[in-house]
Amino acid sequence: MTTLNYKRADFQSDQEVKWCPGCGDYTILASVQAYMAEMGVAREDVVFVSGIGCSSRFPYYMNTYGMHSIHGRAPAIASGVVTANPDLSVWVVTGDGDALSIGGNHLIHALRRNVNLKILLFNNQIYGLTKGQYSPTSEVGKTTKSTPLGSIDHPFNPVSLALGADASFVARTIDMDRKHTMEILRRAHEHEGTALIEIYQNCNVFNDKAFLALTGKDERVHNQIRMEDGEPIIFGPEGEKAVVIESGVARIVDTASVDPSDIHVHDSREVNPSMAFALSRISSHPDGPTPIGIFRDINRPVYDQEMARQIEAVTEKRGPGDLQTLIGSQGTWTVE
Amino acid sequence: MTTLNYKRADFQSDQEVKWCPGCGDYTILASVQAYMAEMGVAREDVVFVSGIGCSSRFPYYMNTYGMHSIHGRAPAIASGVVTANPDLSVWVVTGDGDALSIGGNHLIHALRRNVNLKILLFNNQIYGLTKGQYSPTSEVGKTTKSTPLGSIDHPFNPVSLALGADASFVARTIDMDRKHTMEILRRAHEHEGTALIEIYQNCNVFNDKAFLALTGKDERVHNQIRMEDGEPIIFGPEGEKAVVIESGVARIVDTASVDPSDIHVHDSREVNPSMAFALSRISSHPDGPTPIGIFRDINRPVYDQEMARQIEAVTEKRGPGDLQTLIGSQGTWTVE
Amino acid sequence: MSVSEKTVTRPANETPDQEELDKVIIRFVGDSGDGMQLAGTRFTDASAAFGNDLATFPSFPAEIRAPAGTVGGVSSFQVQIADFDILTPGDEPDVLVAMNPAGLISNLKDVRPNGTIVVNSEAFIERNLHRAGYEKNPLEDGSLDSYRIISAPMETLTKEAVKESGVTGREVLRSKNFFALGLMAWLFNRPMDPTTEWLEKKFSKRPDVLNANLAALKAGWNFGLTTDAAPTTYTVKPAKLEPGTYTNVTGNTAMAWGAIAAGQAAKLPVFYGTYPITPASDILHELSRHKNFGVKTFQAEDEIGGIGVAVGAAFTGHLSFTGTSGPGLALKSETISLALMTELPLIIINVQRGGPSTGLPTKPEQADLLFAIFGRHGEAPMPVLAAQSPSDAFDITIEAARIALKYMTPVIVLSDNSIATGSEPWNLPDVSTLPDISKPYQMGPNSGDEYLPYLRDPQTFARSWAIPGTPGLEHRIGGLEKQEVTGNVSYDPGNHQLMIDTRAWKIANIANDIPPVEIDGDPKAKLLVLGWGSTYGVIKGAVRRVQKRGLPVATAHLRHLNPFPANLGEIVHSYEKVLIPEMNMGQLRHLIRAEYLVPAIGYNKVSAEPFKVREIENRILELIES
Amino acid sequence: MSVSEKTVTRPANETPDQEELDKVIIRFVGDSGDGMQLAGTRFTDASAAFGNDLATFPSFPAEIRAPAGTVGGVSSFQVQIADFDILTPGDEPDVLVAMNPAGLISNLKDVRPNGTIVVNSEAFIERNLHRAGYEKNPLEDGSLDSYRIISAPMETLTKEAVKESGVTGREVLRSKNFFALGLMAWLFNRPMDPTTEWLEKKFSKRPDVLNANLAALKAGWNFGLTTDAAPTTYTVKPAKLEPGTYTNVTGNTAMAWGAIAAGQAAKLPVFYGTYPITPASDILHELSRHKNFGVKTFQAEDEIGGIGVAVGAAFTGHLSFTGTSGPGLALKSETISLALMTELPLIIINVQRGGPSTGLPTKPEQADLLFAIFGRHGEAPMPVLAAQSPSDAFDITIEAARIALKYMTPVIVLSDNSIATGSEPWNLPDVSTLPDISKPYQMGPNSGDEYLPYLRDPQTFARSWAIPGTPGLEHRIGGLEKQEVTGNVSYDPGNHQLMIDTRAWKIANIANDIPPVEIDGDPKAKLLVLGWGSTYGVIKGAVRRVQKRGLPVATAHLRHLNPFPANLGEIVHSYEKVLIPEMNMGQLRHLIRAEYLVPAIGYNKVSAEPFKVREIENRILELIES
Ligand SMILES: Cc1ncc(C[n+]2csc(CCOP(=O)(O)OP(=O)(O)O)c2C)c(N)n1
Ligand SMILES: Cc1ncc(C[n+]2csc(CCOP(=O)(O)OP(=O)(O)O)c2C)c(N)n1
Ligand code: SF4
Ligand code: SF4
Ligand SMILES: [Mg+2]
Ligand SMILES: [Mg+2]
Repeated sequence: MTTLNYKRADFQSDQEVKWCPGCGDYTILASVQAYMAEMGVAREDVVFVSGIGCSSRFPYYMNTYGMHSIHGRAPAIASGVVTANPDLSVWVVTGDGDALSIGGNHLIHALRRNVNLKILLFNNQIYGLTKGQYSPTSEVGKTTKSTPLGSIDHPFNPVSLALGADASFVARTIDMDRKHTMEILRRAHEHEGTALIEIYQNCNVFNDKAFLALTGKDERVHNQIRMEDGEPIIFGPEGEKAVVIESGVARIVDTASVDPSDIHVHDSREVNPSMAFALSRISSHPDGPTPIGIFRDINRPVYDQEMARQIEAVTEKRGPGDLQTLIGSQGTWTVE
Repeated sequence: MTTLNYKRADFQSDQEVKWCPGCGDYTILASVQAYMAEMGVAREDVVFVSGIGCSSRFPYYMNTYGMHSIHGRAPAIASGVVTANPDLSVWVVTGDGDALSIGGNHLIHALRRNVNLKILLFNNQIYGLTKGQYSPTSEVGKTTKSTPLGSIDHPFNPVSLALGADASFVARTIDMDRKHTMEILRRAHEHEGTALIEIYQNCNVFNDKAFLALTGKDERVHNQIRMEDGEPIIFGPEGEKAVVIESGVARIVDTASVDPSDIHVHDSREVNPSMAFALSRISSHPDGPTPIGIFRDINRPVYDQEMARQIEAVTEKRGPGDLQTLIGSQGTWTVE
Repeated sequence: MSVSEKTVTRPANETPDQEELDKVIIRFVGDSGDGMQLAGTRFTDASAAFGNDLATFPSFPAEIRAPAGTVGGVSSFQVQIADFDILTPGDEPDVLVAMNPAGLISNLKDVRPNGTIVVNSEAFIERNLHRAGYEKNPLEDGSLDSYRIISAPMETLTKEAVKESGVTGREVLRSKNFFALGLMAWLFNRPMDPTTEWLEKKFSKRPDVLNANLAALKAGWNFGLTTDAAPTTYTVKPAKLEPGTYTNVTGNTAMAWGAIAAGQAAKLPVFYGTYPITPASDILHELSRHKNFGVKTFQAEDEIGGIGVAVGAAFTGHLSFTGTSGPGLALKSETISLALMTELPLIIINVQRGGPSTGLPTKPEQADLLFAIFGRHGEAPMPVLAAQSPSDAFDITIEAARIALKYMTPVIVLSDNSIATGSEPWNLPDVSTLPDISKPYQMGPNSGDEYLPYLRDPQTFARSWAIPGTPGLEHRIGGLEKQEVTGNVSYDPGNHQLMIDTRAWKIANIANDIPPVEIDGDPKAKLLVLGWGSTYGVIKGAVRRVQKRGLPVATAHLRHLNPFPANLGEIVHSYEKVLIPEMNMGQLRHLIRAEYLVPAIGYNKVSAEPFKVREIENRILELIES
Repeated sequence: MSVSEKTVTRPANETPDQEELDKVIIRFVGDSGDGMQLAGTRFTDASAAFGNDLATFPSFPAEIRAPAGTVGGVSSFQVQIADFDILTPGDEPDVLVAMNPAGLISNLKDVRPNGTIVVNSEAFIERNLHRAGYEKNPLEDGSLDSYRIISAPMETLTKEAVKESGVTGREVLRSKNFFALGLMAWLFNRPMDPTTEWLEKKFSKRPDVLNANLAALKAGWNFGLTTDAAPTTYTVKPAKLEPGTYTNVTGNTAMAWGAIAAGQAAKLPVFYGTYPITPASDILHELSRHKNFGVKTFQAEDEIGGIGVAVGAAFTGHLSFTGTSGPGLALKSETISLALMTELPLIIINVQRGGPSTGLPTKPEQADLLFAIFGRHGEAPMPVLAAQSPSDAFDITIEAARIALKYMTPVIVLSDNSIATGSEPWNLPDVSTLPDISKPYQMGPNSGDEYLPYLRDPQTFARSWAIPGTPGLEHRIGGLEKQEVTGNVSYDPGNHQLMIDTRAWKIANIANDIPPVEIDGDPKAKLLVLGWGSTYGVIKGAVRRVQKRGLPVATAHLRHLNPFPANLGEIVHSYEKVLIPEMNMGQLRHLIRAEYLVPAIGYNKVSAEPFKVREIENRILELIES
């Protein structure tokens, strides 16, 4: 590969960006384009696949290969892309409805197989494109167009769900925090296998301020629990809160009330997902202290690579297939 | 309700049971029929809904209401049944392919919503009805008709997946153990909300002895980790093995090597699912020590009941709807 | 200024007075954020309250909010009001209200020659002109000379007007649409009360916004009055409609109400299982507001789940519906087939939109007809009905429920985006006269002391409906081929043929239980124009115009597409020519050709826009003359 | 005993010698566990090796293993062998090999008058008779008097024979089928070598099982020889087939090989994304065995995932397939539409089975034709092809790939259960003569220095195929309506109509690029029998019989169902009558009527069984005579 000398603009397509003014999607787009310039992958080797939703418009704005597919199917289509060519850098952009409602099955199967996909889940806790119905991440009691009396559906915790599906990489970030987003994108890219990144994204038209606890000037220092590998998990303006894990359950405590050595030291590389799962349960809704960062990042065999390897191995063993031999392989007779 | 005086035979339909001789499904059928006789629900209030697969033939053999539906859709259809009539006792019978492959999405959404369904997942780690392809619970490397070189798909751990989806009740039992099966059925019935029971089921034709470690005369005492509420988790012929949970991770240790108070005392009623999740990770494949019993059994609002309650509340508030008023509600004018 | 067919010759600068028109077509256009849908709806409701007949056609972009000022972001609302019974929102606007250059440039081509254009002059600034694609300012370069222009600095005037209301910042200019509405109300002598009342109700909790909107509305009216904006104002008298109480209703709302009404007519609780999709979502929204009718709405994880829960509810004795649009119908196909095999009553609503694939989600099209009829594997015939107008969506839904229950079958009902979002005045029925469409549950054995789930009614071939909870009738159904009578699984070859024939006969026989097609016009005319669905209004309008000229044309419109009404064959054979206009490439025509071997002629348009009356009129004339 | 058309009159008890037959139909029946498919396949392969022409029809229950001894659990395998070019597995067996009473009772009705019945006498015990539904033992009550019975205590004799082999317990009786096979080999003078060789290869790692089977095989032969089981044995001479190297192939295998061959012909890697479903799963099984051809198989989570990964692979430059059966096709509908809109090459294989819903999963039917053609929302035309025989499944797959690539479109290929699991001898092609069907990827800009994804080839209207990894051609596609040339999203009305027309034209134009329909028979005959799919053999057989009588009938068979070959209209108009036999309720007939306004006559059978030659022959005679 020649040295790649990209600028962010190299990843901007010629299409006008069509989200509502103020939408969190703009910031994420900027972060992704900026990261792509740094990623070190040739633009032609990058593919963005999306489903349907506001967020799923994303590929149109990336000057890479891309497909704006159909609702919920992006993880499957993208699995086909990267299985066909494991050298590509394949990214999925999806929404909370697209990924977790109609596309839930493809998502959990991609995670389990560990196909080399980077999945950006724009979670705005609402259906944007269809103008404001509740989604599988909307809180119970939410009043929306389809739930005028309040929703009775218990929401998913996307991180827990992904860990339950044995995801090898799961992280969470916030649209407004471009630096953190780019850092997570980098780690996801470096990870081999499926990476799920939940991005809290503000839909200012249908679900404004859903993430205020994490983005508000005053609120965020109280509620963002930053997880950094090798660091004890401490948060709050003066670090006055900490996370401990006791008999399997993660809890928030006053830092002062515990022995510093009891504070949980984060390790996203831990192979057993139980710790990551426990951390994911600290918050099932981002209206209070909520972990941000990488929950899990472990290595296990990658589906598309395994498939290529299997083909290579058997071809080495048996030699490349010969079609004439194949069609005669079940026994033949000759008529003269 | 009048006193119900059922015998097992009352739950046997007039249809000839058509599984392969020796199939684990027979035993499960017997356990379920026996439990139904004890359950204390009138037969006409019981509904069995299944998808497609060997296991999904189940409803034909139950002398209750039933639907043998289509592949993967039983959780959705059953959700409709019980939402329409929350007084029914609705059971889903499904296989590892039916529930976790094609039906994965309906399953996780039923679990999240906590619809009042009792889901019996017959996990034989294979596609039986279609004659032996690997399933989402088959082990990596498995040679089947569709994976002659061995499967490269990492399997689901169904219990972890269910916990990731916020299931309120998750248990595991074994086809051959009728007593345990019936006990779990009882607990599932008593539970309000979705109950997922994974039943290890031997397919003696396409995947014989997959659960030998748990069912073999010699093997089972070594490998069955029985979880009982309020009891420390100890197993092995002489109780020489125990389970501890350390910084979030459950591990098997020699009983003698730990302080008895460090041995994990099981509590399926713990609201935070992290402990249950940790236990589910002790074994992701039943070829060694594997937890059996109830992982989680907690209360949270039940979808179908909430729906009924919402209707009741609004009807109380606004009075029963009047159609003539409704169609005139957007403003009218009169032509004479 | 020219509205309707009349031409006004009165010189300018005289004190405006009122002229009477028989009809007028007005189109409001602007950015998605400009509130044009609202202005249009309010104008419509005021006209409805005034007693006009009317029809509307809203149109908006697929994006939530495309970039301001671009053609892609233009939202429009067209309404025709008349003093007689009209059928369509009209072909060419007499008046175009354009809030910005993008709205003007993209809509000008539709305006009738010498029409009126009302503009917000302050939007015609460099940046907006550029975004819209204008090189020069059309208000200044003479390119609009053949139109009558009413130009108002709406932003300044709105700002001024709302100063006292209490709104600030961005909210100030939000009232601009009410300024435009006020101006139009003046021009057409609309009553102000309905709008004022609506505003008072809507913004009872936001007095500042209420006051701002009222002030802007007033200012618009006053601007017309004080600036002599036009030489004359117009009135369109109330229409001589059938006596009755009317409301203005969209197809989606009418369908939701139809479902509720069907539940009452069947004495059954209503269940609606669905997944949101444009343009069907509003049916869900409307139904979920009426839980006090005992309606259960279930927003499922996807369309398959949506129909899955609906099948479960149907099995459990509910009057069960599922609703979607094209891509969702595709996903439901397999489960529809299950409902068919298990012979459960289920109504599948499909609000058609532009296809294929994601297509044009907010545009009308009639291209799912063959899919509705043939869109299942195996021999799987099913009734298919189609609404012909917004208010007919109410009736057709009840009719679908009647058939579903009486024949124990899933039924597909087709609507489309223009019915779903368009509106028309609806003469409200007296609901106490709704037909009884109930299908009693089976309560006991139907053969000695046995219950046989597939024993059929000898007339209708319908099976009985025994629901869970009924003692003694426990039974199992499923998707494998069923043995006749018992419903057990059967692999017997003869039984399969019997069941295939039975299911086919059951559906075909419905032809004898639906109204015959009615012909509007001379049964001996040369040409029959045959239609279905939302083209009803344009076809009827075109045929009327041609009939007025005394030319030999008749029309018939199908609401039952499968089976066809029993007399249809006779009818299509009795005309020299049959013309079938459709917003697809000839789907009904295909069916008519296959069924009756009649060389029907197609007139097809799949351009994301409904037909214009004139287009069909011209085609009719061509065919009559040739 | 009577086999073929000849009658044998030689008295019993004479030393048997050989009689020559031109053809014979044999059906093996028994419990699912009795190994009848294996016995049938071995008999077939030995006959193939011997040089007969042949055709097979396996049939098995939907249950993995229904309860032993019941009619529901009967598995059967029918083979016709002949010394001339035959086309079908035959109507009525000359010989029925029945391993148990259930097999006998359910198959006897098909056996030709005076046919031969070979039974395992030891299976005719009380319990089995009862399970099968016999009141008395048919071997004893005289009810079989009109047949020639060959009765052998197969269990005792098998046990005896395998004593030395080393197998024990349950495995002992497993060799019973080889006893039956040996007996049939004796009766029909089949060569033993092919079977012996097959066994040696198959059981190289289980010498005990190998020996047991060899011993049982031998014992069967010897039983015939030593007990004088029949007065004569028979030979069916090698057929005078086209010279060449032959193999016996099932449709599923041929289709898998066809996919591999298409990959080579297109110089592209092959991708198969699917989800198991009867009767299509064997295509997956076969393809997954040949990864050394670079074939990627992906067993997805469901059918939507299966086609999803295939669409992804097509975008990435693979020759991409997805395969399924009816219910799976229903689930794929939405994604097929995406492939159509993105104009990607993709081959969708649909192996039809009995419907609707789960239907009869192991039975043949042709009822998905209209679904294949119309089964998508919106105007979504697509090529539809159909294999006409097991070996044609190879060719049709390559043809589908050719069309998919050349026209950049998804293509549906229909097969059905009888093609998929049935077999016939196949004259192996020289693969070096396969056509070049390659579609080169786009490697650089196609308009100045720009790449325009929807710029079309002026001849085919196909767009170009630029795959990820190609520098400078980065572009985005999707399911929203595309702007012509650029492929950008477009909501423009005129553009939508243009794209609808373009997509329709692209597909319609393929009519000029496919072989014209060929007529077998007199172009001036009174009656044309028109068919498609797996009825090829029976129709041809029936027409030949009628032609032999000198009656005016011709036949044509369609492999291209959409678009139809260009000359089809002319052809169907040139006959007085057109008869269309189909294993559905008249789906091709519907299309022919709609397209050509020809009053084609249907002959329809949807009874989970293929047509018999005789049935079609009779219908032809009726129509010629009337
Ligand atoms: C098969 C199908 N069903 C439904 C829809 C309608 N639809 C489009 S996007 C969407 C949900 C969007 O929500 P989300 O995925 O959260 O994306 P957002 O718009 O919030 O970014 C729905 C229901 C569709 N396009 N296709
Ligand atoms: C839509 C659809 N796809 C595929 C199939 C074929 N099919 C039937 S059962 C089955 C899997 C069965 O496996 P599992 O659910 O594990 O049940 P088991 O037979 O092992 O009890 C499949 C793939 C089908 N019937 N319908
Ligand atoms: S609706 Fe919400 S998510 Fe969609 S573009 Fe607008 S602000 Fe963004
Ligand atoms: S195939 Fe396996 S799961 Fe199915 S009936 Fe037979 S033994 Fe049971
Ligand atoms: Mg969202
Ligand atoms: Mg299974």
